[in-house]
Amino acid sequence: MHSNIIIIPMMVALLIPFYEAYRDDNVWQKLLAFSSIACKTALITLVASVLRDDWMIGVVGVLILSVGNAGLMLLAHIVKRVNEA
Amino acid sequence: MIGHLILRLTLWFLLTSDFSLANITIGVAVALLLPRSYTSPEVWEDWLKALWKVVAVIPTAYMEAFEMILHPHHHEEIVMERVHPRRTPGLVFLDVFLITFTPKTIAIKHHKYGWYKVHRLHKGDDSCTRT
Amino acid sequence: MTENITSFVGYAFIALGIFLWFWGTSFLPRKRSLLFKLHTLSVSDILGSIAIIIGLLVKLPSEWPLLILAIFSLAIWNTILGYVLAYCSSAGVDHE
Amino acid sequence: MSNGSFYIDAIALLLPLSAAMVVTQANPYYSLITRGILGAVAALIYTLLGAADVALTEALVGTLLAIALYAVAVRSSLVMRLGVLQDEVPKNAATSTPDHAGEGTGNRTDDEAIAHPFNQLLTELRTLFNQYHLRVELVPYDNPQLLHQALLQKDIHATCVHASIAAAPYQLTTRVRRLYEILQAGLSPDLIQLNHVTVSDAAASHYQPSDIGSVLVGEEKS
Repeated sequence: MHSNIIIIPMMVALLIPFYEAYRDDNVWQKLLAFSSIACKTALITLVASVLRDDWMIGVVGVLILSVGNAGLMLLAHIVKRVNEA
Repeated sequence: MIGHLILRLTLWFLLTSDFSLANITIGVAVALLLPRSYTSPEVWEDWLKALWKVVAVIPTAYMEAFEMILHPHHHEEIVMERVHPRRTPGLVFLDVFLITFTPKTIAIKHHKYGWYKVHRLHKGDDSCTRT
Repeated sequence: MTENITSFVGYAFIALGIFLWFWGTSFLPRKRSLLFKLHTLSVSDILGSIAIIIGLLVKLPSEWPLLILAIFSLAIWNTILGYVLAYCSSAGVDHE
Repeated sequence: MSNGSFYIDAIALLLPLSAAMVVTQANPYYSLITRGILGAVAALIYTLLGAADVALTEALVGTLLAIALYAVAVRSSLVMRLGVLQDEVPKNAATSTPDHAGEGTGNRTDDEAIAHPFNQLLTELRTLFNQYHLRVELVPYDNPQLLHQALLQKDIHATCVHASIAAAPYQLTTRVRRLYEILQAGLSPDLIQLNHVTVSDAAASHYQPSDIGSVLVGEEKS
């Protein structure tokens, strides 16, 4: 299994939105970086589960994928309401 | 009604991938017990057409992605796009999905009677000089 | 022989997906409008991720139910998230 | 995990990094978003280390629930409730209270509405409190008695009424010392006249309309 060959580039790609979340001072840009990080971490989880042949981790990865997005939508709506008021 | 049941059971079996009697019982029970909202009966033809569109949009999305990679798209514009006016929320959802799934267009707002506010990228003039 | 070919195809899909990840995410730290970044992020986070999952599916078909479910939830949730972010961020800008 | 796990060590470094980002953010909303990032990274590390149950708990409770609860808490606590009299407020200023938010915002571009002194004051207040991440929320009352009672019962943080004798057009009374200091530093005295009243806890809980005089322990004029 050459799992490192796949996972290490994915982790390097994960660093880009991390830098953006640290640097940018706009709420929406930060939220965008967060959405990118949420998607990428869930995908790394999924890849790791498949490479290790571990079903339970895979289920957790899929759940994190959907839960993270649901939380993001909630947050986006709250930020929108705050900006309006 | 039956569509809801099929969708929930599909999700359940994909998640567990276990066809023992106990698991099937649990899945059917949960699918029946979860609350559902009443929706007006949708036209099957529309649904089939929409499903076909979902399948057809995947290659289009990849094509657009490669166009964006090969020729930089610098110009952004907001256009109003008219989609076939259908009222059911499920089909509105599908329209929004189809517009947003392709990387060059993002639906921003849905107005009544099938109008969508769409943000679109297109090739800039300066990209011609670069290639 | 066929094992080699499927393995290669799987790696090719994964490499394509990772390339799309890097390409789409590389626009994130630049000074562009939010909607432009949403376009490029939809390339990386939806299409790139789907390509990676398809690559895994080709390489290791034993976990197909989970991966199919992952593709569904990825496509639907991320697309709708893009719409919600675009809608919410533009609602504060213009009131019309 | 057969072929080494050094990449897990590398990714584990992101955890203290994002945690440091959470605590160093001044803006509460930025810190909420960063909390989400921390949750995502934590869930990733837990799964890579093999703890699927912990990761699921982190994602569901630590990220989703915590963000939802904190967002509601931040939104409802970082607010200055400003009590005003119903008939002193121009109509279109009242539309920006939260009950009517989302509708009628187009009225604000009206020139006449902007020129109204109360709206000018409100804009000044909003820009001042934005630096402290506070929202200003208008709470209209029918008559001065109700307004005063609300201040004493700690329903609102400050009242704003027309000044009868002073040089400034409006008189703002607050019961919070910190708000008084911020307002004194940030607003010019010819725009508004500031008062500070001390409301004791006992008085707020056992308030009787007859003993207003005993409740006002100390009143200062600026």
